[in-house]
Amino acid sequence: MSEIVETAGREELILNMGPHHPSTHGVLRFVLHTDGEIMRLARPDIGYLHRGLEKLAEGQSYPGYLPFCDRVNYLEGIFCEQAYAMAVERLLKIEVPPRAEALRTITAELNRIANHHICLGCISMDIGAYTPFVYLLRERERINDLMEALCGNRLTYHYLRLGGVAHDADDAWLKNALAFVDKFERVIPEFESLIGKNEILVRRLAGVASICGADAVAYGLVGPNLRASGVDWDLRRDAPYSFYPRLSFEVPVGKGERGTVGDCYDRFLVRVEEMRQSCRLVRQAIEKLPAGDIRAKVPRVLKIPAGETYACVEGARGELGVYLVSDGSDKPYRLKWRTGSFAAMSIIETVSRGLMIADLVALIASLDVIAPETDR
Amino acid sequence: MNPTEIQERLGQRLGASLECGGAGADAFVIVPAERWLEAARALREGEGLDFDYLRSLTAVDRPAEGKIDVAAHLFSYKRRHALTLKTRLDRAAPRIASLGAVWPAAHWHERELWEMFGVAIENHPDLRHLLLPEDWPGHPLRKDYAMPERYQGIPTRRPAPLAEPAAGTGPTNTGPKNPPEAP
Amino acid sequence: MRALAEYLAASWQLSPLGRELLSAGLILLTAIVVFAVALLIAALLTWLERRVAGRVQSRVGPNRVGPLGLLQWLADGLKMILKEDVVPAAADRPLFLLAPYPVMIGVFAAFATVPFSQLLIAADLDVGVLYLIAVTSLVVVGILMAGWGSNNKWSLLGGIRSAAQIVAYEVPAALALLSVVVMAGTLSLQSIVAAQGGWPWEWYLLRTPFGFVAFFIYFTAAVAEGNRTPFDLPEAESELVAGYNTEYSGIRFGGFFLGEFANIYLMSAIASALFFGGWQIPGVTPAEQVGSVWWQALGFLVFVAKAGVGCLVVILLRWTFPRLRVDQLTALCYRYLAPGAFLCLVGNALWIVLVPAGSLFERMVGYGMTAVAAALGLWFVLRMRRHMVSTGDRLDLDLFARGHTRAAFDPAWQARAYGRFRRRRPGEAS
Amino acid sequence: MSAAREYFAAIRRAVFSLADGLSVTVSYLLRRPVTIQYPDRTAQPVQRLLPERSRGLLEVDVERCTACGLCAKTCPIDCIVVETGKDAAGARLHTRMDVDLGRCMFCGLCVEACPTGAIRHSREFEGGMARVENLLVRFLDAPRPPAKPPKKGEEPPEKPAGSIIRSRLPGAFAPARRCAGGPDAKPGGAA
Repeated sequence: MSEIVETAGREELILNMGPHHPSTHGVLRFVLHTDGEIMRLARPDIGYLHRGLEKLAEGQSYPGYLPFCDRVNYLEGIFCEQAYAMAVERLLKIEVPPRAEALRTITAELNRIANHHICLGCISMDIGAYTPFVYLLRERERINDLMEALCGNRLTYHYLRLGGVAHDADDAWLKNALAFVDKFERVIPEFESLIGKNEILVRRLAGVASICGADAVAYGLVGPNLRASGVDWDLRRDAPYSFYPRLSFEVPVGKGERGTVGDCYDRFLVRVEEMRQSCRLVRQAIEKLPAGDIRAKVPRVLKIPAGETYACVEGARGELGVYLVSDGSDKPYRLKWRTGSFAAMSIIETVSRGLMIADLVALIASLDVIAPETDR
Repeated sequence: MNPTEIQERLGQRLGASLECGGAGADAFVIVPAERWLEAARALREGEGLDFDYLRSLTAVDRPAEGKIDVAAHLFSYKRRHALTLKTRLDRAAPRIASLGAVWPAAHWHERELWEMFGVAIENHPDLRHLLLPEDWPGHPLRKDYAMPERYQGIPTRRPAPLAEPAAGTGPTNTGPKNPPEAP
Repeated sequence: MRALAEYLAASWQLSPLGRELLSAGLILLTAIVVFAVALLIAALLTWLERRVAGRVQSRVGPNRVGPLGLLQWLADGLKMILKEDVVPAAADRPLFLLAPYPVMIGVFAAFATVPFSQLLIAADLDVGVLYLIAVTSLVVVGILMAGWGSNNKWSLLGGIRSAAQIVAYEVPAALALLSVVVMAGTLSLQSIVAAQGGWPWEWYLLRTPFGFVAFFIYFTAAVAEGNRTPFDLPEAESELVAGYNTEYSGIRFGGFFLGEFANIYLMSAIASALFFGGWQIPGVTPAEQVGSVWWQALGFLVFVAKAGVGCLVVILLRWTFPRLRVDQLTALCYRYLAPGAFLCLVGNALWIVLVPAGSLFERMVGYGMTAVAAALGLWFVLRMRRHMVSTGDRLDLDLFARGHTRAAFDPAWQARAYGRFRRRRPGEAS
Repeated sequence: MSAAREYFAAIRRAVFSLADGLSVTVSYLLRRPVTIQYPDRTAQPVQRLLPERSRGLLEVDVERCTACGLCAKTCPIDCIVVETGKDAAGARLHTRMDVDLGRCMFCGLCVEACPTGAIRHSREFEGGMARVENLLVRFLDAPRPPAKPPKKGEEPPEKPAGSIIRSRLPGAFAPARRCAGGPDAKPGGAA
């Protein structure tokens, strides 16, 4: 117990949580200063999964960087691909055929559901319930199967191409996707019975680690985390792109149902509701799937006119942006990933003061931070 | 507000004519480095501007011009408009004021900026390495960065068996069993 | 046991020293048998836990070692024995090495008073219930030793959590047990079982509303004392890595592990004896049981089945619930369980005074409570049915099903292999 | 009064929500598990359970390869090497066709680039090796003249998918396993 340090007449215990700890998803470290179970300071230490994806882009051709996008965040490959593809397409001024846009939307929404499976599963697992995680993984497996049948891979999809998508979906696949959505919509109530309305879960999450709307905006929180804090903002609705203008859906916002607005339970509920909305979106997109090409004409060796752009999509963790600078050559001059986890990670130090160790675990899980996306 | 109006209003507040460009969501304004913080404050608090959200803060290294361009992507939830605030720093001694007081989100971005580009951040409360180990040499996102061959005695590159020349003729299958089984 | 010793001594005409030796030997033998039985039960429970967990999670569970994976525990045990028993360099060595023993002693010693059947009990102590409460408290000493001795901060936090938890939950557990003791007027477990009957309305669980509540309070508190989910804070995996047993490996970890599982059976057995009529067979009085080996065997089976259902519930709890936070844990105890248990104790005491034994009113309450319990059970079954219907799953009573098989994607895939690898031009249908 | 009401409401909520959760898990005791017991208790070899597009280990049919090198050029991480030389008569020779599967990230760009379908993904995925260097697969045993681009309708017969990589990575794949499916237990082979 050599590391009990005395600061201002108060004893603090310094705890190292991670880089390998059951509730640090991915490799991630927190330095905790605690007074018994109560935290005085929790300082995230990131970078264990830094792979230099921004630097790598500078040595890749434009189409050749697409497979790397899946690796930015292995849980939302389609979104990363889409953000990058949108940036390139905007600089190239290519129109993506509507069928390709619809397919991008379908896969993206399936991807969002799969991502929320992991997030919700991790929340329940981190507060001690293991079974919901397994149920969600089971459902996620069906999505993985669908994605594998369409894209060829289960996780690192590499489905998008510049100017379109790689493969067309046949009727059998679309039918399978609809069947999944039908089935999954019936599993959500069961999930809620099992864990979502469970009094222990509610007590563990409600009122814990609330982030007010102003803080969420100031720290750049995005996506479900931002919406849970009561800020009604969704790029799919408010800055429409791709196929979304033709689809109707609702944007869930945190209401502080059992605690305060922006607490962990709100973040939980917002994600559950988003899965429902994603099911709606998938169904609509399949119904409205236009016929036609799946890829615009793109030259084989791509040279992009000099310029720069910032393209963003509403990923599963919110705004996922790509800042792309081109110098007219066939390689990106500079590429920057703006990811949701990065912002979420940076707010943890502020929010975690005064929480208990068990609450920190719930906070990390409910912010849905993913180490590879933070570190890139 | 459309980009031109924003650019005009910012120019008025700073009392200078600014270099502007871009269109739509990619509109940008270039301010002098010493007025960086002032411009940020004006954008955050200026009437009708209300840029409350710092999307990202990053830099582009341009060794040919001897400059490092810093770009802050801003957005306003209230007014629903976007702007990229830019400045050009001297590549030899880049220095810039911290925006942490305007947008707390800037703290981490600036730590990354500092370690990746070597841009010194003034008045940053906690300027430590973010992604790299504390003793990592160099600034990796600069264009002239060369990866060290070793870090603390550990090679930074993996063996590349492809670099070896073709092993002549004959079956060269290398399975876990040695000698290899006949196919 | 004493009777047996005296009978043998008399028939073998032993000297006083011989009598002492015989009696000591018998005690030792009993201790070994009790220990072995407890170990076997704990080991089989690990199998049950893993199979149930598997099935609950749409998995299969262990199924490779032995039929249905029944010998998995043996393989695991062997593995644990063969593994290195690591002692951290900075640990408090004696404390660290000794810590598993109080845990095991605390649990296994309690097995001495478990009434498996009318005659099958190692020691029917006059102070049985008190003995149980006392000896199981030893567990906390072991866990504290492990937490402190490991010289690991996660372990320390786990140990301290455990101490707070077990000490707190002793109160409602003891009070809930005492509310039964008040009804029975004895502390001996055999006498408490004998005072009940075979039919549900003769159990202490359903005889009074207070007994019903007391059972749930006892069960909750016992789960908490056994450090099981939702009260597994001392070893909360996602928070404290593995809590007090973070640094343990090999057979010393096995000690904690077996202690935990033996404890599950123990608490279920106690609940079964005190609230569910123990080995009582419906329609057969204890006096009729004495003479017959068959009734004895059936009584044993009844007891084991009741305790087994209890174990199953404890296991299911673990695979259903999240865990509480430290402050919520103590709040639950002191705000809800302890006052509730106290009210049950007082309520049962008043019941004894106010309601004459064997009166019509008492019987009617028994029947009524049984009906209420059956209604609750029915509600539960209907909920289950609703969940199954809503997700479109089918009832599958093959409890040992080996999982799913999936059909091949497309048997004729090879015929089309070339087409799919051909390069496609933009817009070309795939 | 309201505090007392809240006290009992909390108990009621807790009891019923927990019982409801328990009813879900108990009901799963009576449903069939979804597990597929990989690898030996599947109805068919696992490779067949994968969809057509599944991107498994790369394999190169050198009899179709024109040695154009497009795959190597497209590969984002340079895990393919194609080399050509000249024979004594000055004709073009295909001298090297190596793929480092230890590096490959299964993106499929090379497959898309290949004009003749010589490089392709198999559905094999069990390429476990003791050393990562052993995953360097050399598809060319000896220099050979590269294939001519096929005319339409005259494409050479295709080798069964997976057969090339299986012969090139001996020992990496487990021997024929017991599959519940029965006779066709030889996974991935020519059926």
